[in-house]
Amino acid sequence: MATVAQAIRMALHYGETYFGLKHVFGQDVGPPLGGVFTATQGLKTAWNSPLDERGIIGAAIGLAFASQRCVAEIQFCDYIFNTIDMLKLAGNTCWSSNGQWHLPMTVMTPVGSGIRGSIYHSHSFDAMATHIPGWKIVMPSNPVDAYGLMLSCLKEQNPTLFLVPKALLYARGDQPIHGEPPLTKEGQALLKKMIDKPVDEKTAQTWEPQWPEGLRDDSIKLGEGLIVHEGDQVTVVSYGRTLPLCVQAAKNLAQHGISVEVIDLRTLWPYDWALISKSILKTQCVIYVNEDTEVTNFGEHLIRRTVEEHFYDLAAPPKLIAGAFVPGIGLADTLEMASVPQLATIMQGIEQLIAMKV
Amino acid sequence: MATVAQAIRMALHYGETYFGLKHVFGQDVGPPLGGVFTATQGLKTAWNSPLDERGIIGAAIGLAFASQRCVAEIQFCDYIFNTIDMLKLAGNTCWSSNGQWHLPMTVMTPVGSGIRGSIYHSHSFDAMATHIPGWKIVMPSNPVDAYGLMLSCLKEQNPTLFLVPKALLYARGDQPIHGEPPLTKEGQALLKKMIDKPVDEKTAQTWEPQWPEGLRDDSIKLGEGLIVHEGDQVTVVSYGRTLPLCVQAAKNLAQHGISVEVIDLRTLWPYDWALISKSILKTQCVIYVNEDTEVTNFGEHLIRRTVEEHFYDLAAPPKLIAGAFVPGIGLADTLEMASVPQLATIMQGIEQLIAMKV
Amino acid sequence: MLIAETSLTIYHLMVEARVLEERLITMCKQHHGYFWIGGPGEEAFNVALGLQIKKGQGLDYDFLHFHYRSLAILLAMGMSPVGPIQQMKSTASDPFSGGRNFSSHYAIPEFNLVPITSPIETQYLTAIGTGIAQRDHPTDAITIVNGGDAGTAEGDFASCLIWSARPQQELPILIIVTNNGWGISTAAHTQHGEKHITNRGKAFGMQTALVDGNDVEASYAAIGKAMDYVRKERKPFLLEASVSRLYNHSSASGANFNADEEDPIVTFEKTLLERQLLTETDFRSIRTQYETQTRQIFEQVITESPPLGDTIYDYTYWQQTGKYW
Amino acid sequence: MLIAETSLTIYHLMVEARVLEERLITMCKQHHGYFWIGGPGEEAFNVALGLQIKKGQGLDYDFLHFHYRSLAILLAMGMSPVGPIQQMKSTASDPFSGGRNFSSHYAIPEFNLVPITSPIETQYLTAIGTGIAQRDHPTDAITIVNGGDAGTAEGDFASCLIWSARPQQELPILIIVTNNGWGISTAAHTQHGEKHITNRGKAFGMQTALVDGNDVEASYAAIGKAMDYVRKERKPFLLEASVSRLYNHSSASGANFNADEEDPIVTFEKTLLERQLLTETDFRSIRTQYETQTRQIFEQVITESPPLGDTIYDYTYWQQTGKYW
Ligand SMILES: Cc1ncc(C[n+]2csc(CCOP(=O)(O)OP(=O)(O)O)c2C)c(N)n1
Ligand SMILES: Cc1ncc(C[n+]2csc(CCOP(=O)(O)OP(=O)(O)O)c2C)c(N)n1
Ligand SMILES: [Mg+2]
Ligand SMILES: [Mg+2]
Repeated sequence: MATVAQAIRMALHYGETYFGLKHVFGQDVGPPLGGVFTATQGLKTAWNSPLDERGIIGAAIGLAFASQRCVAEIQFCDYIFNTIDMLKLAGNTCWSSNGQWHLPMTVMTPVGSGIRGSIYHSHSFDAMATHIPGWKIVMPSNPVDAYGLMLSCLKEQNPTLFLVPKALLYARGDQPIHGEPPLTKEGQALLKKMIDKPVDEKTAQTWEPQWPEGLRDDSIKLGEGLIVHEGDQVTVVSYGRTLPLCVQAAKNLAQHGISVEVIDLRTLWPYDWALISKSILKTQCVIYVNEDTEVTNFGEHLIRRTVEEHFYDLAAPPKLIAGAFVPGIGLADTLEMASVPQLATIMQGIEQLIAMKV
Repeated sequence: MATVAQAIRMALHYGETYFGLKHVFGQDVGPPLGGVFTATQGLKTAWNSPLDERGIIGAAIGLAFASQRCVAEIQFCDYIFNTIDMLKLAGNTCWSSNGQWHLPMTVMTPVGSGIRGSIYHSHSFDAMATHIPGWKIVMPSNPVDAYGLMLSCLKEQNPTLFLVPKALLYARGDQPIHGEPPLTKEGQALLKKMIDKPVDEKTAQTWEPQWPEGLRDDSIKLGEGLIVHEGDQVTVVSYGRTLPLCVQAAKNLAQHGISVEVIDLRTLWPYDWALISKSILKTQCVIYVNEDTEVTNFGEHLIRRTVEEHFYDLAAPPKLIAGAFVPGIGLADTLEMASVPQLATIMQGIEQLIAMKV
Repeated sequence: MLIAETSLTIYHLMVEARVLEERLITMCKQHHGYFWIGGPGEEAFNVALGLQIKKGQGLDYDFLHFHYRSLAILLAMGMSPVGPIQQMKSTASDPFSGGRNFSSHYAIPEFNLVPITSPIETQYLTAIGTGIAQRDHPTDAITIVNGGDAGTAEGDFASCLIWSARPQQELPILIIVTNNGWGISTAAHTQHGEKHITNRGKAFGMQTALVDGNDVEASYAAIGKAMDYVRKERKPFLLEASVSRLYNHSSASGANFNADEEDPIVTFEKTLLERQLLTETDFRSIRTQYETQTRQIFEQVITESPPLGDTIYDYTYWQQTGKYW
Repeated sequence: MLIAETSLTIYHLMVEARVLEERLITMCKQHHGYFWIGGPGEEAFNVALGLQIKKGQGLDYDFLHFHYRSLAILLAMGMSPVGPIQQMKSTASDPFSGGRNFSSHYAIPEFNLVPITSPIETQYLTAIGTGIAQRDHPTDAITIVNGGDAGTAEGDFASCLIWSARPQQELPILIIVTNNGWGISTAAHTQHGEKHITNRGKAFGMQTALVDGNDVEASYAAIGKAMDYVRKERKPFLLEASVSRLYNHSSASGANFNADEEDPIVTFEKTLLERQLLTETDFRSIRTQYETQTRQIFEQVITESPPLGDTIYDYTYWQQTGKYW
C-alpha cells in the first residue's frame, strides 16, 4: 500500500523510464533530501535548484519550449504566489502564438492544511489556479489517483498543475498500484525498503532505489471525475484533503439512513461537468466542498454553473463549504479547526441541506 | 467636468495637502511624465521608481510600517501578478501580528479592457484581488467616485487597492467635484489649463499646477454601493468599465417599458450586501456584471451569497455576465468585442432574465 | 574590418528594418493599428546579431528569448517583412499571433524564437530553461536573451545571472542588455547605482563586455567574440550595448523622431562613404526600394480580414479549437 | 578588544539564547509545539548585532526586517524570553501573533521589529520602504535587514541592492546576509556562482564586508563599522557573516545537534578563559541559571490557554474583532 508520496515517486520514475521525463527539479528536490515530503527520492533526473520560485517556473517554461519534459516543484504552494505572472504566461503561450508554441510541462506543489502548518504552510491554491486560463489542473486524494494523474500530466502537451494535498501525502489507499507489493503490512514494509531513502545518512549516500517491476501506464484521463460513494439524496463534490472527509461523512450518515453521493473531482480544470450534472439531476441538491478561502472560490464557480444549468432542478439551494475568509490559518489547533472544513462541518452541512429539501 | 484621471490627481493633491500623503510613486509616476495616464501630474510627492513591481509593493509596505502614507502605482494591473505574494503579505500583516502592526497604504493600478490593449494591457484584477484577505478594494466608475474613494483610501488604516478602469480614465461625469470649474466646455478647458501638464516639453519643465481652491474632503465611505438607476424588475450589480454600460442598458430598456435597477458597487471588498440584498428582495432577480474572466470570478461569489441568502426569493436564476475564459484579450476589434461584455451582451442578458421570471 | 559584402548586406537590412518600422509607425498613426513599439535606433547592433545567430528549429540551433525591439534581428535572420505589417493590422493572417498581439510581439518556431511577450524581463527567466536543455545537449547552439536597461531592475534579470552561473552547471546563454538610457520616461541615470550593468555579471565571475551598439563593426565583432565564447565554453556571457531610441518609447509616447539621438544608419553611411562602398545616391535608391516593397505589402495587407470573434477560444490548448468547456 | 563588561554581557546573552532555543526544540519534540526553527549557531554575530541596534519605536530608531534565526538579536535588545515559549506553545498570550504563527516569527512594534514572516527574502523588499522613510527623515537611525545565503537567489535580494543604491537616493540600510552554507538540504557551493555574496553589492558600488560570524570580537567590530557608515553616510552597506547551523535547518529536518559545525559559544568560551574573565565553573553555573529560568517559564506557559476558535477573524483589519462581513 503505497502512500501518496510513494505513488508520485513511482509515477515520476515511470515517466523517466518511459515518457522521456528529463528534469525533476526545485528546492531540495534532488539528493540528498529528495523533496521535503520524500516524493522525489531516488529519481535519476531530480536536482536541486536555487531558492528562486520565479526561476523555477521560468526554467520549466524554457525546458518545455525545448521539448524537454520536466516536473518543476514549488516546495509549498504558499510560495507560488510570486510566480502568478509566470503561470499566466505559461497558460497563454499557446494561445498568444495562435497555436504555434505549446508547453508540455508540469508544476507540482503541495497544498492545503492539515499538518498544523500555520500561515505559510497551509495555503490552498485551487481558487487562483482555476482562474488562470490555459492549464490543466489536478488534485488527487489517494495514491492510485496520484499515480495515474501524474502519468497523464507527463503525457500532456499543455501546462499541467499537480496539486498535492499535504495532509494526504503519507495517506494510503485501499486500491493497489499495479506492480506494488501486496497490500499487507509486509508489502508495505517491502515497498518502503525498496523505494524509500534510508534515514541513516551514510547508507543513504550509496543507496539506490529498487523500483517495482510491474509498474505500468495506468494513467487516468484528465477531466474525469469519479463517484467514490454512491447515494441519491445529496451530491457532494470535493477533491484533495476534504474528499476523504466527505466520504467519511457519507459513511457515517449512511448509518442514519442518509444517502450521500460523493464525487471526487480529481481534475479541477477542465472538470467533469457531465458527471456532476447527472448526479445533481438524481439528487436534486449539491454541496461543493474545498478548503480554499471562501471568497472568489472555485466552488463558487461550480455553484454559478449549477444555478445556470440546474436552477429548476434543485430542491434546495446549492451550498459551499470552504475555508473561512481569513488572512491565514492560525497555528493553534483551535484556530486551524475553525478555519477549514472538518468532518463535523461537512456532516452538519449535509444534514442541513437535506432538511431544506422541498 | 473633470475626467477620472484629473479627479484622481486632485484627490492625491488633496491628500498631500491635508492627509499627510508623503509618497506617490511607481514607474513613470513622477516628472517628466506624471503617469502613463496623466493621473499623477504636478504632484509634489510623485517620483519614479525602478522598473520593479515587487520592489514597489515592498517599498509601499515598508513606508506603511514607518507610518508614511503612500500611493504606489503598478503601471498596469497586467504587471501586478508577480507581486501577489506581497499583496497577500500586506493583507495578512495586521492579522499575523495579532493586531499589533497595520498598514496604511494604497496601491493604485489601471485595470480592464476598452482601449484595445491586447493581451497585456487589458487584464482585470477583481477576481484575484477579492480572493486576497485583508484589503479594502475599490473601483470607481466616474470622476466624483474616483475622487471620493481615493480620499477614503488615503484616510484608511489598512491596505487599500484602488482599481482604475482604464477605459474610463478620460471619461467625464455629470456630477461636479466641489471646487472644480463649472461643468461647461469653458470650465473643462480651464481645469485642463490649471492642472494638466502642458504637452510642450519645454513649457512642461517649469510648469506648476494651479489646483482648484474649493476642493474639500468629499470622501465616500468604503463599503457603500449606490443605486445609480432605479428600477423594479431586475437588479444589475456592476462596477468599473461595465457600469456605464449597465446604466445605458437600463436607459435603453426603459424605453421598452423594462425597469432595471443598477447598483454601482464602488467598493468590491467589503461590499454593500445590504444594498444588493434589499434590491433583490424588490426585483426578485439579479445579474452580476464584470469583465474579469468568468471562472472563479468575484461575481460568482456574489451569486453564491445570493443563493445562500435569497434562494427562495428569486423568480429566476441569478446570472453572471463576465469576460470569456480565454488566456488573453485579442487585439483585433472582433476579438476584444467577443471577449468582454458589451452593451448588447448586457441588454440581451437582462431581457433573457426577465423573460425567465416566473 | 567587415568585408564589403557583409557591410552591404548589413546596410540593406538596417534600412529595410528602419523603413519597415517607419511604415508600422505610420500605420499606427493612420489608425491601421492600435499600438506601435519597436526598435528604430537599434539596427546596427541588431542586424549584427541576427546575422550571427545559428538559425533553425530544435536544440541544435540557437534559442531566442527576445523583447519588443528585435525586428532588425529577425529580418537579418530572414524573416519576411509581411508578418509585422499583418500583425500591426491585426489580421487573421498575422503569422505570429493571428491578430491577437501587439506589434513587435513575434513568435517563430522555425527560428526557435519563443513568443515575445509584453511583461518586461520574464524572457530572462524562460531563457534559463532552454539554457539548461542546451547545456545537456551536445551542440554549439546557445540561448540568446535580450532586453532593455530599465528592465534589469526586475529580479528576473538577477535570476538569469544566478541560474546561468551555478558552479559546474553553467548555462550557455548570451545575455544581452540593450541600454538606451531610458525606461519609458525615466532616465537610467536616476535609477542605476551600478556603473555598468555588466558589473552585475562580473559579480558572478561572468565574462562581460560593453559595446557601442551604434557602431556596426564594433557590434559585429563584440557579438562574434561573445558568441564564440558561449558556444565553446558553454558558459554565460553578459553583453551590454549602448543603443539609441529614435522614435521614443512607443506610440503611447508619440513615436516621433528624436533628432538628439545618434542614428546608427547615418553613422554607418559615413563609414560606407569613406570606404567608397556606396554613394549618397545609392542610399536614396536603397531606401526607395524598401519603401516601395513595404508600401506594396501594406496595400495588400489592408485588404486582409481580421480574425473572427468566435475564434477567441482557439488554441487555449494545443491543437484545440472552439469552446472546450 | 571588547571591554570585560561587554564580553560578559555578550556571553550571558549567547547562553541565554542557546538555552532558550534548546528549550524550544525540546518543547517541539515533546509535542508542546508543532514546529521549530531558530538561530542556534548564530549567537555570536546576533548578540553583537542586537547590542548595537538603536532600539525604539518610530523613525528615530532602527527599523528591523528580520528572518527566523534572529532570537539572539532580540534577546540582546531586551526582549523577554517568555514570548518565544508562548509562541512555541501557541497560546493566546503569545505576544507576537496570539498563537497564530510559527516559532521565531516575532513582531515587536516597540522595537520597530516588523513581523517576521516565513516567505524567504520578502523582508529585503519591505526594508526598502523604511529605508526610504529614514532617508527622508533627519536621524541617524537606519534600517536593518537580515536573511540567509540561499535566499539571495530570490530576485528580492537584488531589488534591495538596486533600490538602496539609486544615485543621489541611496538608502540607509544595513543589508546583512548570514551565510551558513546551506538552504535546507542544498549546499551553497552547488548554487552560488559568485565568490562572495558581497560581490553583488560591490557591483553597485556599495561598501561591503565579510566577517566570521562565529567570532564575537570580529563580528562586534564589523557590525559597528558598518553601522557607523550607514548612520553617517546614509548609504547602504552589505555585510556577509559566515555562521553555523547547529541544529540543522528546523524541526522538519530533525533539529539535532550537528557536531561538525563550529559552536560560537565554545569558541567564545576559549577567549573568556584566555582573558581569565570566566572559568569553566562559571560557564556551568551561567548555563544552569538560564536553564532554570527557562524551565520555570516553560512550566508557567504550558498552563496557559490556546486562542479561541471564534477569534479567527480578529484583526483582519486594524482594531477589528469578530466576523466583519
Ligand atoms: C513587468 C512590466 N512592468 C511594466 C511594463 C510597462 N513597460 C513597458 S516598456 C517599459 C520600459 C522598459 O524599459 P527598458 O527595459 O529600458 O527597455 P526599453 O523600452 O528602453 O528598450 C515599461 C515600464 C511592462 N511591460 N512589464
Ligand atoms: C519564498 C520561499 N521559498 C521557499 C521557502 C521554504 N524554505 C524555508 S527556509 C529555506 C531555506 C533558506 O535558506 P537560507 O536562505 O540560506 O537561510 P537559512 O535557513 O540557511 O538560514 C527554504 C527553501 C520559503 N520559506 N520561502
Ligand atoms: Mg531602456
Ligand atoms: Mg543558509
